Amino acid sequence: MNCAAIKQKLAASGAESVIETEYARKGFALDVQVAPEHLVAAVSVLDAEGFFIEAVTGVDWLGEQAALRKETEAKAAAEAKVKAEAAAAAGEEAPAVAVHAEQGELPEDVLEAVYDFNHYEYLCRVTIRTRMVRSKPEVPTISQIYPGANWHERETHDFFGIIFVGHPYLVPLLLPEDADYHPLLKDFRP
Amino acid sequence: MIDYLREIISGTWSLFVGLGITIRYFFQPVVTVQYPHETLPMTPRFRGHIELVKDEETGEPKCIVCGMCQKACPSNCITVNGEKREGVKGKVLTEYTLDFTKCSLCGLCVESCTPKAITFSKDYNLAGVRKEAYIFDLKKRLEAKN
Amino acid sequence: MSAFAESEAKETFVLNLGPQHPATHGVLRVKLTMDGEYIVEAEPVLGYIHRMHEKMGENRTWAQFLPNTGRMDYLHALAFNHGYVSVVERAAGIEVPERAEYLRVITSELNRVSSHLLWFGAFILDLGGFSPLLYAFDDREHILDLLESVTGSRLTYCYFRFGGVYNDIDGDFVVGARAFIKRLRGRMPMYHNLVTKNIILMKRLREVGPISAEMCRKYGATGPVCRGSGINFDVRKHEPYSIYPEMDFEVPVYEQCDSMARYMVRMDEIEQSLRIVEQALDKLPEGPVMADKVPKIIKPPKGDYYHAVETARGSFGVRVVSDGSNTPYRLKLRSPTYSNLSLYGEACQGMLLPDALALMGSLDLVIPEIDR
Amino acid sequence: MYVDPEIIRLLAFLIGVIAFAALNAAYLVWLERKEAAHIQRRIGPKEVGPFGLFQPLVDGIKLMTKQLIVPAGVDPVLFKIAPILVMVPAIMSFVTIPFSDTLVARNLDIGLLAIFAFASVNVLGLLLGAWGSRNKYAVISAARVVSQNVAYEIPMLVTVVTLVMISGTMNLSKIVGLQMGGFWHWNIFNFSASPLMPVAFLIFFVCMLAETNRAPFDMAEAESELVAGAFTEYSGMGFGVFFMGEYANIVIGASVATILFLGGWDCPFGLFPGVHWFLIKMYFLIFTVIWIRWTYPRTTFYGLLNLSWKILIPISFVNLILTSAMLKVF
Repeated sequence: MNCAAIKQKLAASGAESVIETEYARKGFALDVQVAPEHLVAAVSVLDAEGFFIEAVTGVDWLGEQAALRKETEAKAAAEAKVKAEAAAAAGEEAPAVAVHAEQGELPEDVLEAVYDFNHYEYLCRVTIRTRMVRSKPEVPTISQIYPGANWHERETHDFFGIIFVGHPYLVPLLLPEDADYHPLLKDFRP
Repeated sequence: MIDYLREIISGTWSLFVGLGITIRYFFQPVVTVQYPHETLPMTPRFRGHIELVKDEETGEPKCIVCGMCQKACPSNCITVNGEKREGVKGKVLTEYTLDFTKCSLCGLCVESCTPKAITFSKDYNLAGVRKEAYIFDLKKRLEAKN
Repeated sequence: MSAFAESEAKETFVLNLGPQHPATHGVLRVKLTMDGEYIVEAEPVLGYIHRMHEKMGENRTWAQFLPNTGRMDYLHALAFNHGYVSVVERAAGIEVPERAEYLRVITSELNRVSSHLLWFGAFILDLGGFSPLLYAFDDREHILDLLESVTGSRLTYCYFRFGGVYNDIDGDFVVGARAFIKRLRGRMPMYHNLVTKNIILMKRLREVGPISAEMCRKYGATGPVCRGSGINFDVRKHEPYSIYPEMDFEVPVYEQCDSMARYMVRMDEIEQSLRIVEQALDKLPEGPVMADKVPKIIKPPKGDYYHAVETARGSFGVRVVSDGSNTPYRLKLRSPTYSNLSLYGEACQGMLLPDALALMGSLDLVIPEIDR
Repeated sequence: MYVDPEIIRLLAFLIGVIAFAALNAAYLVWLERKEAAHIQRRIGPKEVGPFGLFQPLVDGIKLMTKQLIVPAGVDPVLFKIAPILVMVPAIMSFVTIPFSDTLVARNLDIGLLAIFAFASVNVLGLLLGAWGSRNKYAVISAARVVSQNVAYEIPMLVTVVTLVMISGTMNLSKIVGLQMGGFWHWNIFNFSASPLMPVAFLIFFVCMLAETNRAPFDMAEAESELVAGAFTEYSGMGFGVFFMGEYANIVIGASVATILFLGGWDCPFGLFPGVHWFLIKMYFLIFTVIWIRWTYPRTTFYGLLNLSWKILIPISFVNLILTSAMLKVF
């Protein structure tokens, strides 16, 4: 069994994308993007292959969409500028390409849950990412597959407010029992 | 039955071996140091709280008020202030305070200091009853030392 | 039998073990539901010294987080240093001079020995034997002196830097380290005679606290806990980092799955660590201990990076997400004991209180590292 | 007014015995600390007086001046009576112990029986104290104490019965009297009665450790499991009296072992028998008790019950049968 075979199995389980990364550069071998509804299937594949769970965590991508839009706008503006310059150089009237900002509502920013798995026998660290919108951060729990995920999910819930649907005991673990804040969210202000 | 007896005998023997070891140590000299009465030498790299270094020629602090230590400090416990004075190149140090209540003695400030104007002291017997006693005015300390 | 079982299941009571209890070595609380002295259910309650290191990391520059790493696992601080600097070096593409890597391995292996010695003493203390603790402290003190002469501190080291180490060693350290290796090798038979072969200890640890290999996998247990269950997993061999591939050492693995197996793994690891230190001292190359081209302000390129190291308690992994700025965007610290402790609730079901405490001791808990 | 000199003698002895017990308790703490320290290559108490010799006095003053806290929810009567119930029987036992052929308060014909009768009350004290504390750790500890003592009195008494058969008396002075004249007359080396006598001594010694709740059988107090076990809720002199009771029990255990097996006040070489030999042997045994405590880890209580029922009781019965057979034959 090697990483390539795992990659195929994961792709077959409904993962959105499975990228083989450069281990020496990144520190993990497979970068898997999964929709929340396919998470359990992907994790079951790893469980069947004998992987152990290393960690579950989250990343808050607040402001990512705005940054992305800015980037595309900058790109579009740059392109337009290049075109205009080319046209000017050719002595033509600049084409009336108005660089207008997309006025549409920004898509909502996402929270990302990151699962790290590793194998005791061979080197293949698999990182599974699943994204959910910030207003409804729900992913299914994997604690029925890996009991060890129980605490990791509780911790992630503490820090990010991600709700692991079906988790048996989703109360704060590291934070006080009555904590209703999620400190690792980027818009958290103490 | 044989195993039973063997276990009893080997078990009892292991207990006597243990007693032999402890009684040997009983008669060996002690290894502890009676701290307030005697002390061990400090290692030269001991990281105490920081101290200003004075320039041997002028007797003034070597500090050039670049503020690197202040920026390097993870817990923001250093405050450096200086002013321009006529006839002197660069800035002159007017204030150097270390809030030792926050300091974690990591030494990043000493490393970041290009003119090597701060160093670690060897003070470790620090005790006090008030928090304010640990907001050190290092400039004053240096002057007091002179 | 059945009538007895029925009547006994009813009367249970809750025993709060901790947050202040002699056996929990810090502020861990375990809520035990007990039936007499049998444990029906155990629920560890964490977070009494939670300091949110991950948030602190997001508010500091990459270099400013360095002192924090030594304050998570205060017993094997250098390995945590190592994990963090390695991941940042990997992210920023910093080459480390060979001598610096040797120094990192030497110091962090010595630190591993000191951690195991302290664990040994504390574990026997949990089992009620007091003197081995102080014998172990006697040896450990020598390591602390050695490491203090290099790093300047005795416990919460902050010695590694991006691109090298903070200070070079001197001749005295080499001589001292060799003398210490000789000394500890001479002391190990004493430990085994006094403790390992003691019939009382054997009776308390053999076949007590079984943790199966499957359970280790499901809970993500690493380090001596999984090696005591017959799993040959050591990050130093599994995904070699630093100069470990050049070192000749073995990974002790025991198949018995009981507390004794975990005890033996750690005792054997002391010897293996001494071997590594010895070889590294022999091969120690000359050269700088700090890379030349380390930028003052580190800005790793965008992306996320992972690096795992083997600490005295298992695999410590750091995941950093960089957005290209001078502070980490996200810093995830995967501490080994957190996973190791999470299996405690299942492992000690149906055990007697003294055995459950022996099991807890054999997991080698360091609470600040669990709570982070 | 006529006063029976016997009463004055008894009163003097009583005061002497109480002083002896208290002094012993105080200085055994000092000995324990000093011995533990040197085993661990430390110095131990050294600041108060030469070699820290006044440390027990200072400790005593500290304990006495501390407030006696009776926590809310405890049974006040049981809570207060328990330390006394541990201390008094220990002192009572001293009455019948012969320190030399003349130094004995009351030479009872059933002295041995009296000592074991008093020793059993000690358990009751611990049990009541633990129960009265209304503390979960203490209650677990109480259960352990009882099961431990039930298990250990059997091999101990069987061993003692063996000795009574050999001596033919329960009078402690007479038992010692039969062993006079050098160490080859002592019961521990009495191979003509039974070849297992040294083993019997070991059994008696182990049972004595268990009876007095000393390590490695200190399950009742197991500080890494039960915090302080039965004493968790006690403070000040309540705790102090418990402690004195414990040490007094150790002194009695060592004395009885000396009398039964090591020939009491007899000199090993048949020269100058007297109270000094008794004290030397007794303190050597106490030294060993402390030495053992600082060497071994603690057993679990099921390990202890296994040891008792599977090893000590069978061997002590074998010894009993062997002795009776040998007595019958020879």
